[in-house]
Amino acid sequence: MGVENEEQGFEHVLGDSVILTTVEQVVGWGRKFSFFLYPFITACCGMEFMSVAGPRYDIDRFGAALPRFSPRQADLLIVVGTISHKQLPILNKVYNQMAEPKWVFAYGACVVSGGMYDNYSTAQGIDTILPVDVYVPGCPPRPEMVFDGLMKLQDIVQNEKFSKWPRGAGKYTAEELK
Amino acid sequence: MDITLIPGYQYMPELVEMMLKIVFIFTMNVGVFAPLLGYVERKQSALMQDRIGANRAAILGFTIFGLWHTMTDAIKLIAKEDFIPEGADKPLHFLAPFVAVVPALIAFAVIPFGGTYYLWGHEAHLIIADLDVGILFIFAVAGIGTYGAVIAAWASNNNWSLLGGVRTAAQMVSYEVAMGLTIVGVLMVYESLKLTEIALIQEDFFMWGIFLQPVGFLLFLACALAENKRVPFDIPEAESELIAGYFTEYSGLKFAMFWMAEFVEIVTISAILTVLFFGAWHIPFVTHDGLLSLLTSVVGADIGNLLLMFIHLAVFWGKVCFLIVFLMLIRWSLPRFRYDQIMKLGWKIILPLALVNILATGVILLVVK
Amino acid sequence: MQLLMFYLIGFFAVLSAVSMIVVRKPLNSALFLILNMICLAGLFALLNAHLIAVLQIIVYAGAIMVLVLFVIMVLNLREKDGDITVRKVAAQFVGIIVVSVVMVMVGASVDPSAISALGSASPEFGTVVGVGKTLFTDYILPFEIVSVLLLAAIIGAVILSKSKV
Amino acid sequence: MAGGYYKIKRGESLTFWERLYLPEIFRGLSVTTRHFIPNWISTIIAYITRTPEKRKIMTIYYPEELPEIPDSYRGKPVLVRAGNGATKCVACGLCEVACPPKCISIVGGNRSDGTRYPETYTLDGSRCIFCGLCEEACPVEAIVMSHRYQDLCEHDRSKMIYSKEDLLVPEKDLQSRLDFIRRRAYGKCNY
Repeated sequence: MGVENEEQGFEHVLGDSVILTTVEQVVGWGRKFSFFLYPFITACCGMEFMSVAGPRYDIDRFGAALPRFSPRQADLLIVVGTISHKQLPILNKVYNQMAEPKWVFAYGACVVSGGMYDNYSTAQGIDTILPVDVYVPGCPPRPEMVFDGLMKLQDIVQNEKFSKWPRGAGKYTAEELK
Repeated sequence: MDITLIPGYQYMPELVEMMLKIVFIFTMNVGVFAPLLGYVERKQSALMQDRIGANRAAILGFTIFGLWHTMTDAIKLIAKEDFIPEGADKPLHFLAPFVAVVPALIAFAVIPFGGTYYLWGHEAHLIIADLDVGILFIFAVAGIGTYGAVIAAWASNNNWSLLGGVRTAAQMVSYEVAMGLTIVGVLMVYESLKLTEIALIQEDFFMWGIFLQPVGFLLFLACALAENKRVPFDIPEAESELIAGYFTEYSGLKFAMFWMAEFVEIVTISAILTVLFFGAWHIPFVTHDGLLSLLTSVVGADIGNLLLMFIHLAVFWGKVCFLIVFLMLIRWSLPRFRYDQIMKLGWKIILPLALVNILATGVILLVVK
Repeated sequence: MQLLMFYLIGFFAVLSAVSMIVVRKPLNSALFLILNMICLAGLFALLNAHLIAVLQIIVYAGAIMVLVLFVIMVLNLREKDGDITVRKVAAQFVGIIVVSVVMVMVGASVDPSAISALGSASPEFGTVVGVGKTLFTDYILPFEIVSVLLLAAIIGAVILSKSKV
Repeated sequence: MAGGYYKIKRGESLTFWERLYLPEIFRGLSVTTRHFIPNWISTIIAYITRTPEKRKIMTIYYPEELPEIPDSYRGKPVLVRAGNGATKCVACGLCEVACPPKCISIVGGNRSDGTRYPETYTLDGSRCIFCGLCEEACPVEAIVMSHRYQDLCEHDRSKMIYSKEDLLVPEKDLQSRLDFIRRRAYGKCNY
């Protein structure tokens, strides 16, 4: 909420700044077609992720093909597969290591809400610790559903204001997660 | 104002020519080939894997085969946060990408990309600096280029980076020796270090390096790929072992510069291969003078020379493009070597083979003469 | 123009040489040494000795310094913050005095007339042709002896590094 | 190309030519070239002649081209809206029990004529694993797996909890799936 108020203030000062809006649009256009993925794959959805990246569905068509295994160079954290509580600090660390701007993509029911695993060991959705941009349900999701999610994310990225960034670290520190 | 009053006016044509050539090479490398190679790498890998590749970005409904994705990548990388890790050596961290890019560009100074043309009384040589050490200069500059990776590795304050840097240093030292020896056979055949002279001899189709030195070509190709640090010799940035090797801690524009350095190196390697083994700017079975007299008889001497220059430029860059596609093919086909295999290949296979190649070339040359 | 280049490159050479000694971090020191080598190569190039300039870069800046960096990186020599002790200050003081004395002595011993009497080198000096001709005609015997020495060194290195079976 | 099978002979040890390594490299290159060149040419020809079906690449251009969905596909679970506009559900709670991730919760009630109906029927779309057990458990064919897979993604997780009104779909839209269930349930030999 605070961010939104600031945004209004920002806009108020600049008035109808056409230039800023145009720059935001251009940068948003550049960003939305050039996601470098960080695939954080822990479980069975990974198989379906391969199909998404493979020749039949080809995530490269959306410009999101280059998996960068260094979080510094990645834009989109794709969390694929069940995240247990043991995994949370690792996921949080990877998220914190990513350079701004960064987005999080929850892939599959386990990541979105814990899915089938409503138990003591599984995190009930990664949005308990990270800000998630797109939730894609399914166990695992159909590749088309992933592309739907990706296009929804592209719509957000296109219209983002610069004042949204930096997003900062995750909600909890490493000590709190342990 | 009389132009002759300007001090040093007699050097003006040379100066203008030099500036034009530098600008041309710079734009070819940084402006045309580096972005285009990003696209080619993407699209070619996609086609090789039966995919279609990037094609969604569009301006006014035109996707132009996904070429916009190059632009989106550039915009994204420029707008990305420039990250400097804690405990990093900040000046060196800043310096490293430049150290990686600049030598790759400088190496082009001694590569001829066209012959000599007489344009309106001015003699134009299409080479920036025709040094008599030629090919050695390229080796020297390639050696400097190593420091980009090493400095980046050290400055990042990261264990994976450091390992990548150590591997880079080891690989570069090993393969520079082998690379120097593989090229000796070529130099013996053409009896010159000057790349322009080597290129001029190859006007005759059967004097192309690929026919005279096939073994030398293969060995040099392997060494050049290793110097370039790409698959199958990408042990310094082995993703499954070292995250991203020496540029693990780089983001945004600096990371893009490492990328650009890699692409410029590919162009440089392709250009060297073209000059040494594929007849530089010469068209097979067509001599310079023959084509020139034909063009002169049609459009006159000056325009003819100009036309010939453009034809030769097109031929040269066409050959370079072909080799680039070939190098990309290798990059997307072959699996990565293990570290010990790379060292074994360098010291135990390529080096002895290069020595045998030198010996054989020497014997044949003695017999022929 | 040449003089200007000489002063520019010379300035950087001296600067990098001094920095190499002054800088505390071992890696930075090595990098300044590389810069110094490159500047030396530039000086050689100004003297029309292209081959020597290029060899300077290939052999020293390209190969040997990579090995030096390699060792620094493998040993992971990071900067260690030492306390400034009396002993260190005294050592620096003595060092400065010794260096200045040596410099004065060297400056006094150089005879300007001897330099002008040297004459200029042939235009072939330092080029590929010049060095090749000299090496393979006048100095063929030392050249061969050095090559045999290097061969012995290589074999020795192989034997030393070979693990015992 | 696609559809071809290669039979790979695996010897106990490498042959001389395989140990020589270089011929194998060229073989590897030739394999990728055999994919690269035909794909390249066919894509360009397909673009020029405007015949996308002729390109040899099997990639689906997703938002423009949609895949064919078989009847047996399990998409978003929906409630069937019967002819009278109400749900067929009798709030028996069998789907609630059968659901592996426990994403369905029903509060039942009685209509004035004494029949049972769900007052609320909540399905947590973020937990649903599209397994279809609710459909199999349902005795009155009230909940079926539709073929809908698009627009299930959300920016906000709270929007993914579907109420009864979100889930109700007219019966005629689900006819093919209902037929499939009946075939499967009553005539196992017929399909």
